[in-house]
Amino acid sequence: MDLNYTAEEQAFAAEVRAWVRANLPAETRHAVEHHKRLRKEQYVDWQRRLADHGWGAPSWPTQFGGPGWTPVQKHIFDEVLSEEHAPQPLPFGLNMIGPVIMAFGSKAQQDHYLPRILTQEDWWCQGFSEPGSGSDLASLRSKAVLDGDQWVINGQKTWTTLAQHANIIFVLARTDFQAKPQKGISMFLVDMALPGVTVRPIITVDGEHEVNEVFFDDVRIPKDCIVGEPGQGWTYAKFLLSHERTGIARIGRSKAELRRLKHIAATETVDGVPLIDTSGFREKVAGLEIELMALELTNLRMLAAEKHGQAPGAEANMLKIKGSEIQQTLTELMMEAVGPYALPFDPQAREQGWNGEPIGPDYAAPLAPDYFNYRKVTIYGGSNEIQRNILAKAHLGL
Amino acid sequence: MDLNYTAEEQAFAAEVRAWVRANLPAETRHAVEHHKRLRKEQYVDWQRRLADHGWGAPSWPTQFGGPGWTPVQKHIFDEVLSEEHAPQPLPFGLNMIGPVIMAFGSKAQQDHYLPRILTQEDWWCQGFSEPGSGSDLASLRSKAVLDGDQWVINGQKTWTTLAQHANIIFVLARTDFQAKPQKGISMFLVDMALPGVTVRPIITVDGEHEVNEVFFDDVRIPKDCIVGEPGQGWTYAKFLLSHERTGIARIGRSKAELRRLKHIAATETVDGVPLIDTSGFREKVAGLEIELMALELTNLRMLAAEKHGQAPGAEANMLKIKGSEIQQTLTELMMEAVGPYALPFDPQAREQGWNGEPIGPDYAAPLAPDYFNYRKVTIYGGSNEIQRNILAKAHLGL
Amino acid sequence: MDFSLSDTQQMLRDTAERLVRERYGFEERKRILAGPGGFSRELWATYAELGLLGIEVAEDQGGIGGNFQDLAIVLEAFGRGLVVEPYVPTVVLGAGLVNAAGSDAQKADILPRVVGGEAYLAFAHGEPKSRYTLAHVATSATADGDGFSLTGDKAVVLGGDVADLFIVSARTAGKAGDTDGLSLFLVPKDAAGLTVRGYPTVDGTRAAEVSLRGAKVGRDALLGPEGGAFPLIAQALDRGAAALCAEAVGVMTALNELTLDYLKTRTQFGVPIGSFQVLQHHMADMFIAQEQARSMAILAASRADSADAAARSRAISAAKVQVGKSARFIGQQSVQMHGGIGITEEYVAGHYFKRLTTIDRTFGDVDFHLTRFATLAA
Amino acid sequence: MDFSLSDTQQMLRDTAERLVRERYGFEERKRILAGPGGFSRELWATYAELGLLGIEVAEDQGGIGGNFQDLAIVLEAFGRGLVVEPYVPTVVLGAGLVNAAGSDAQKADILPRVVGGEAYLAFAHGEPKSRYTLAHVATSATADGDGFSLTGDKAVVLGGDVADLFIVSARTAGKAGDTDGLSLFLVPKDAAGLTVRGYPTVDGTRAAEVSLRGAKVGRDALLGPEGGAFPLIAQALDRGAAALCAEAVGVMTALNELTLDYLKTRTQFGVPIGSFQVLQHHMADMFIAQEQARSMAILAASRADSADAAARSRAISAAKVQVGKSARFIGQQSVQMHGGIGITEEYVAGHYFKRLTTIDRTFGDVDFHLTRFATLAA
Repeated sequence: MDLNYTAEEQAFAAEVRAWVRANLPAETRHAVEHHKRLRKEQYVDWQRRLADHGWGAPSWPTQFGGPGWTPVQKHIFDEVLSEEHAPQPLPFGLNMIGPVIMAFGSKAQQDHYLPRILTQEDWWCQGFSEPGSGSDLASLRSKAVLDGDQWVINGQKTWTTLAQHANIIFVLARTDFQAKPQKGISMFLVDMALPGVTVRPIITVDGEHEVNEVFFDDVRIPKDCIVGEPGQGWTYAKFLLSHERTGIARIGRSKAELRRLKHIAATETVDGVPLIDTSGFREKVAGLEIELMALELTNLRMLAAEKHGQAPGAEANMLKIKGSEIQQTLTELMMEAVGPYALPFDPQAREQGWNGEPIGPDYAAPLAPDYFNYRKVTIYGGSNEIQRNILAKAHLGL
Repeated sequence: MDLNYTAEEQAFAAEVRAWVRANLPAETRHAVEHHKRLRKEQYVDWQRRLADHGWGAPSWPTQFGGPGWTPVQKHIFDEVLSEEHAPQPLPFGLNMIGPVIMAFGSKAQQDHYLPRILTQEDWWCQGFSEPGSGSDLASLRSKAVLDGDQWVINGQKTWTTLAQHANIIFVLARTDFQAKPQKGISMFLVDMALPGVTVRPIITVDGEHEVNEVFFDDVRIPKDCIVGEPGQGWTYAKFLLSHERTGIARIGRSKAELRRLKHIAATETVDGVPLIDTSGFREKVAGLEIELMALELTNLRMLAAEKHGQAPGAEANMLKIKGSEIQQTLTELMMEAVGPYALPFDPQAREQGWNGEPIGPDYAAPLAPDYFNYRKVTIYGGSNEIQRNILAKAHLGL
Repeated sequence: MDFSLSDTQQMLRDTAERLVRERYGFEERKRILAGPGGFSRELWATYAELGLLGIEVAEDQGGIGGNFQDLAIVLEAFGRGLVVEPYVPTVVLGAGLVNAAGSDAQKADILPRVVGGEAYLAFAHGEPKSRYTLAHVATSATADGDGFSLTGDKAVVLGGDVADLFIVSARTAGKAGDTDGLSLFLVPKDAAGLTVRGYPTVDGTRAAEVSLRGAKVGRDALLGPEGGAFPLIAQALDRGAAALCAEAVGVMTALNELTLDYLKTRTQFGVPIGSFQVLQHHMADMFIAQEQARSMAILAASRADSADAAARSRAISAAKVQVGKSARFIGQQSVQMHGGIGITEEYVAGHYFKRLTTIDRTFGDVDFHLTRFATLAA
Repeated sequence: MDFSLSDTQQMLRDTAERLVRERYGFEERKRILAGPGGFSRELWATYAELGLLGIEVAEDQGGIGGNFQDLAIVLEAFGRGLVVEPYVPTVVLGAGLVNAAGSDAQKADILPRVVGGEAYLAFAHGEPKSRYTLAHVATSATADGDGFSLTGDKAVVLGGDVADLFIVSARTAGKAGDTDGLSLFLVPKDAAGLTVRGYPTVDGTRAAEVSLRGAKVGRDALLGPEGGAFPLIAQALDRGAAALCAEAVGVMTALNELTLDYLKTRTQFGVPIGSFQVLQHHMADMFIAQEQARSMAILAASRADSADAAARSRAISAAKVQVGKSARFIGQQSVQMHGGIGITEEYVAGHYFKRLTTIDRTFGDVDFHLTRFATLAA
């Protein structure tokens, strides 16, 4: 047992860090570090640079363009990129539909889509949730009917993250209305430029446009835009969601945010004393740091087990639960740290290149909005209540 | 709206305080204050003094010997007695079987038993729980069969508090085996001196003998020792449990214990600084004090509503939940306050009159055992999970 | 001991609740927020007509001569409606300070205008480095001719963007942190050397950064004793905190009702989500949190004008702690139980949540009041 | 990065787990506790035979030359069995200190006796007023002829009632609180002026108050450098904390298994209580708490003998905080889910709960370690 990185692992970390420092555009780094809005082309540019270097898809098999890293290397890569304020990778192509296409897609789909995911030539979004079915996906009502050589899709999706940037969406729709709820669902790959696809923004309480509704009105797609077999969409969706959880703990990012929190709390003062040196706040930060240390080690233990061929089980639910709670506590403490200056609402200040006079400290503007926004992380990807249900039932046998 | 006591209420408090100071035996007061074991005769003696003064049953109607106080007076009485370290009233006669006998008992039962409750001539205990039925009382298996002029009782009860002191027990037993589980239950009043009644101590994790098992082997009681109608025991039990909740928040006692906690924390030191002046501990005590303030006011609001004829509803469940949590936190902080001296186990030190050399500070010995023992308060009288079920279902309509 | 409402209180409650019900629907509120200044001058006039702007003002100055508990009744109703008009800055803080410290002339000048809805006030006290500390005032007031010259920066002044008249705390002696040497000044918005930068806050209400650069005021601008304003400041902020406690109880009650309704009507897996035991228990705890906060808000209101300043501050700090904890718990749990819809701008739950969060950050957060409570002797 | 067990560790785990399974049933443990001294000298001899008393001791002194992680493996298994023998006082603290600071003669004298099961050690360090503070030592060691005379009181000395040899911390210079001026002394139990008052602790293990009144020892009793023992003391207590973290993980795992089994078999209202969603979620959180604690206990063990004292203390404080929180949560929830049976002496759940509570109170509680963690730079 040895909890230190090996010399090889340390060398790998150094290599990644050096490369990121040389290749991450300064403007993008600054925007991520200071919680500014990223522009679409900054996401795409960064993903292309990674892909060109062979690092576009850390968790993919080498045959599809993955780098063939060990789980610990993947962890180091995530950690270093977060430390260096690289944009968080978008999961929709890389970690969601990509693995599904690899496992269940046709050879033609694999050849066409996978390289375009690597280079972000396609921007994917996810068409699962519907207004009536959040945690209960099996109750979805969108439908697809085969009409000659085409599927005709009708329905409405919601909470579609960054659909405003996407050109393609993977959609669950019901194709068999007689079968049991889970059995009659299929998965489709839909070009969003097609007639009948409409995207409507949903503005969240932080004032941001991050999620959308997507409407399908008689959208006609070629017959071969179905994934795998008709009626197997539920199986593919479960496969996809189990992959989505990988990395959902966002440990690297939380470590970077913890450093930011400490920096803010060292700058803010109470009666002239740095906030971080006042015992109440100091101990709250310390408590959070310990939880994060524990979660990182738990994650490393899971990765080690994976290396020995053990599939992730309860650990994935656990990482989602604790990881999301830690992310929320971070946003809460950041907001607390700035005291009354959490209150001014200054959405302009989140634009890159904005050079107006900030209201209060220059780091204050995003903090309360982030706190509001981050309530989502215990809701999406299977709410934490669902995660606990699964943990209790599947792992503990209750 | 006026949150101060009226002049009359203040005068009443002064009267109660003066009387208690004059009449509570010093030895008893000392024992209660210092968490010593009370002897049976000390309980009885104190109850007789109260009864002789007309204060034996604060919540009883005047016709049965109650003092006719307002709800606020009852609160003040409880508060002052706790402040003055009087023994906590035993609920089994006064607040449990007493009200049931008043409401459902025969005239003969009322004439015989109620005066004997007032003076503690009878020491009652409760025969509800069974090894297989804790929260689920309807599943109880004790049975009573009518044999001529006598009921013959067989079965086993558990968690019977202070049964070692009791001479009489009220018992739920099944009398109809065809009826639905709740319908076939009856309530009996059983002389514990009868052949076939056996009491076996249960020692709890604090090393104390407080609860017991009670066995009934062909115990024969006169036919008229049933309460009310056969088959109505379930109704009477629910009535009884709703009365038990009154005062279960133990606010007066918790306020007295909070003072004790502050005293201990002012005596203990960390690097020479009183523990109560160290910020971590000080804020924990403050947080608890605020919760207790809030609960006291909530209780007073409930009492005021009662005075205006509104029956206690959700408030009773709420008082039980918060009141028990506060009691537990108090024991937890007391144990924390003494640091390593929480660990020595010195049961002798809890005996009155013991004058050995204490291990560590003289207040330390009961603290960890009390912490262990007080885990019971979120379990008994309907566990806090059951209380939340009731609150959600009965009050919130879920 | 009496928790019943007086006739006046019953009337105020009915009035304010009806107003909120009839004039403050979610869509109506959205229109108000989108309008000029982000609040409704028309509704403000209605408040004036209904007597809501002069509850504590003496009858001879046009008010109804009530007390803080009467005010708290209105604030709870306003909380239910997420009312955005600058009631706390103008009525609770501004008029409250004039009432407490003003000369007869000052009262006669200002209070009738507040009662009539013609003047908006704001208390410019907090500063960029003061956080929640009361005496951390660096703004200076130096003697200048027969008056004073004020220089300094005031941070997150609630209602500051619309205020006609500021009550500015400044130092006539001593240094930041001293309780002695503080004075209050009445400064009109058009005073030379005073600059106001208004902005919305995260909950949709408004505030401002106020900068004073040699702003000149006469000696008659002094509100209360020179150098002895600390007790007035402390009381004003205690009253502000007590007011927000009452408002927060209204918000929590409305949010709990909304959430309970959602649990009963939203179905997943073929059943109402309120049939899941975990959500039932959370809802039970939210109800408890609400009632504990209500108890403490009642205490805070009853102590807001207590003569014993230490007892007042201790009770109000206790209340602000309880309200802050309850607000956070209820806000977070409600959003969680609603799922995605809970954090969208188009649904009211998120707005309750934001208002509760704002209240928790205003006039001292939980940590500040917990420490203050602990250090004030019982 | 490697979490796999070495062959030695695998063997130690198998050995210790089998021992616990076969020799430490609940009834067997009860008999051991009721016996003389409250532990089993027979089992101690077995530990010696199995090599468990010499894990860290060099092979030429009869040990197996292992490391702290090997020790942690055994402690986790001992936690599962609620083993009551004085393993931590003798092996982790006592032998650990001799190993770290002893002269060749001291090692050769003491370690083989420990390895062979012939000597029990105890570390007499804490004092009535020291709480958890490491340097708060008032016991004095004054030069006396060619040796020292020790006077002072030592509090809650784990394993003190049975110890043959005490390692006593005392001050050769300075005053309580100074890190300089501390020395360690080997004092046999029959030294004149040394009095031992043994007693059981709340979890069934044993401790003692140790009083020194001019207890005389020779210069050769000095363990480590005169006046420079603070780093040794700090390391010993860190090792003690790390050992308890490993043990606690064993206790928590066993208690969670017991509770899970109870949820599956206990029926109420005609169904297993484990079908209630609230209990399912609590159990899920208990499992998470256990795994988070396990991760940190592994970290603590891997850092226990780190050369970087600050990094070691920081990691071990972090672990003790996490273990303390997890232990409290799991202990309290397990008892709650068991209901009344959970707090009876005749059922094992309450004994796990008491052991977890004891561990949380030993070598620094959550508050102590949280503050220490926060003040040690990363």
